[in-house]
Amino acid sequence: MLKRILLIVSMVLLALILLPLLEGLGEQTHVSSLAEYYLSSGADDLNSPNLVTSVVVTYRGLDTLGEVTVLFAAAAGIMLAFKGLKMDEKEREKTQGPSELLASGASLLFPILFIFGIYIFTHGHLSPGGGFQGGVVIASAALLLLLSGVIPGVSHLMTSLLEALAGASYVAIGLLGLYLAAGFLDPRFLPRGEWSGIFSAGAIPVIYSLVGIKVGSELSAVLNAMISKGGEK
Amino acid sequence: MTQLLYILAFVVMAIGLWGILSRRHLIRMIIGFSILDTGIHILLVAIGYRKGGTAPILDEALSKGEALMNAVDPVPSALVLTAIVIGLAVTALMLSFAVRMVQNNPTMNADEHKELKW
Amino acid sequence: MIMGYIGGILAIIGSLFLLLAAIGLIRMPDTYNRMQAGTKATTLGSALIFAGIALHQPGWELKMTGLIIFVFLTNPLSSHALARAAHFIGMNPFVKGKSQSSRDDLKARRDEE
Amino acid sequence: MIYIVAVLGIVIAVSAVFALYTGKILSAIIASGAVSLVASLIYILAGAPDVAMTEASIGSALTTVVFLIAWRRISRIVATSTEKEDKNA
Repeated sequence: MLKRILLIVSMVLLALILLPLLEGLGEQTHVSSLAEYYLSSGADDLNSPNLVTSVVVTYRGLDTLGEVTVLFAAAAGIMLAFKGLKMDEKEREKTQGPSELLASGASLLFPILFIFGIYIFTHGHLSPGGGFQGGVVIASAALLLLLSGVIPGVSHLMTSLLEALAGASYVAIGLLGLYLAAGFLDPRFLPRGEWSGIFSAGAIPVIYSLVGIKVGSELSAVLNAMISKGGEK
Repeated sequence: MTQLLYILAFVVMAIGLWGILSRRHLIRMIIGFSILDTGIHILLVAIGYRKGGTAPILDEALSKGEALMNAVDPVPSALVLTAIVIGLAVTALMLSFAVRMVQNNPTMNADEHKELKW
Repeated sequence: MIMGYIGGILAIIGSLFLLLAAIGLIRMPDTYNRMQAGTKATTLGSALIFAGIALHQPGWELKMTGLIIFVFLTNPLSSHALARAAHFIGMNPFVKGKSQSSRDDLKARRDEE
Repeated sequence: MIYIVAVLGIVIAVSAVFALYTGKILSAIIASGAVSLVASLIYILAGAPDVAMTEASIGSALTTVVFLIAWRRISRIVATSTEKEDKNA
């Protein structure tokens, strides 16, 4: 009974917080002055057609660094929680072997998916997409191989090495921007190139590719930790 | 459109919070978290929306000059983009804790996991 | 212009196939029949829709060909995995008037495992 | 367009409630994936294709897979422990 009352009280509190936002709300026709700057001069500043990418990588790049750190912390927590969690013999018996059709289909699909992931994060400054999406596509490719039983597990050394290298180079490029250009994570120390070419927008494609590699290897390691039978020595 | 998105976001957030607080099954509570997450993402996208807005990606359909008048706010989009990825990691973290809890005490009911309570 | 109309007609035919697949998913009696409806009709339906888009939008032919190849690769694979999983957890095919029927080719292997 | 968003919103709300109240956990997990998938359609209509892409690939695909993997492990742990209890009793 007490629980139910507390439940209703918290729902009412949520409504009280949210209702003032609705009050006197019409259709918005203007964006905030900050967004106005990004929309009007972001394209000339960075020569990148996708303004969301400019915001993620450059203007709010420090936030992205923080988010990548949070992702790393969460991945570390998951690995820690699954470490030493071994399946019983009983559990392992129930695991079904994959079929040959699925295994060969998955090994056929893996390179296509991998290349598609790389395409997504190298074209992040030109079209919708970027490091996070591309990294997830690569992680799903690894997941496909894991689930279809083509490989027993993703190498922990490889994922941790890739992830650490990508993270360190991300910070190094940020410091390079501080040294050669206007500020931390400023991508303008590389030539800005021509409009909507793949080698344009300064270091934005490089930074987003590093984010993609980092996210992809991290999520692959997480999925590996969740799926693997726990038989590691 | 903006009002509709706001109302939708509130409804989804309320459903998610209700799920977290009223359900006692561990997986259902985590599903409630992910629904609450989706509601917050819709709210942030709604804050960035403007009337008749298009995506802030410059191409033949949207020239540099028109962007100021027509494109939606790119900042909330960028925030939600990263928030979704963090949401996945946090959901996976919660699920891994759920697996550990069930291993210590094999029941799915959150009320029966007593040793974690004060 | 005329190509645009042909593309539109193709897309409409494709969406009809998708509708038929959706009706089949509700109408069919057991998992295997549903999978039949949900795989064959959606593969053809989405391929037709992509072909229609490729005719309607000049310059998208390459992307749409890639998508069609991708659908042709993944759709049968996923339905194969689903059917196999359904078989391994012991779903019996539906036969009118009988509860259990039909020869089970995978039975020996299932018992082995 | 506003009607499309309204219909999609109703679908989201219904599948969210379904995910919380349906009997089977498997159905609940799939319904929570449907919430994310429909939300990604709303993001496209609200002019945020980047977000829509992320939500479709992460929110609906990978989160559902993570839920399913965790649920498989949890149900196996519960099943083996109840078997042991039966043997002991």
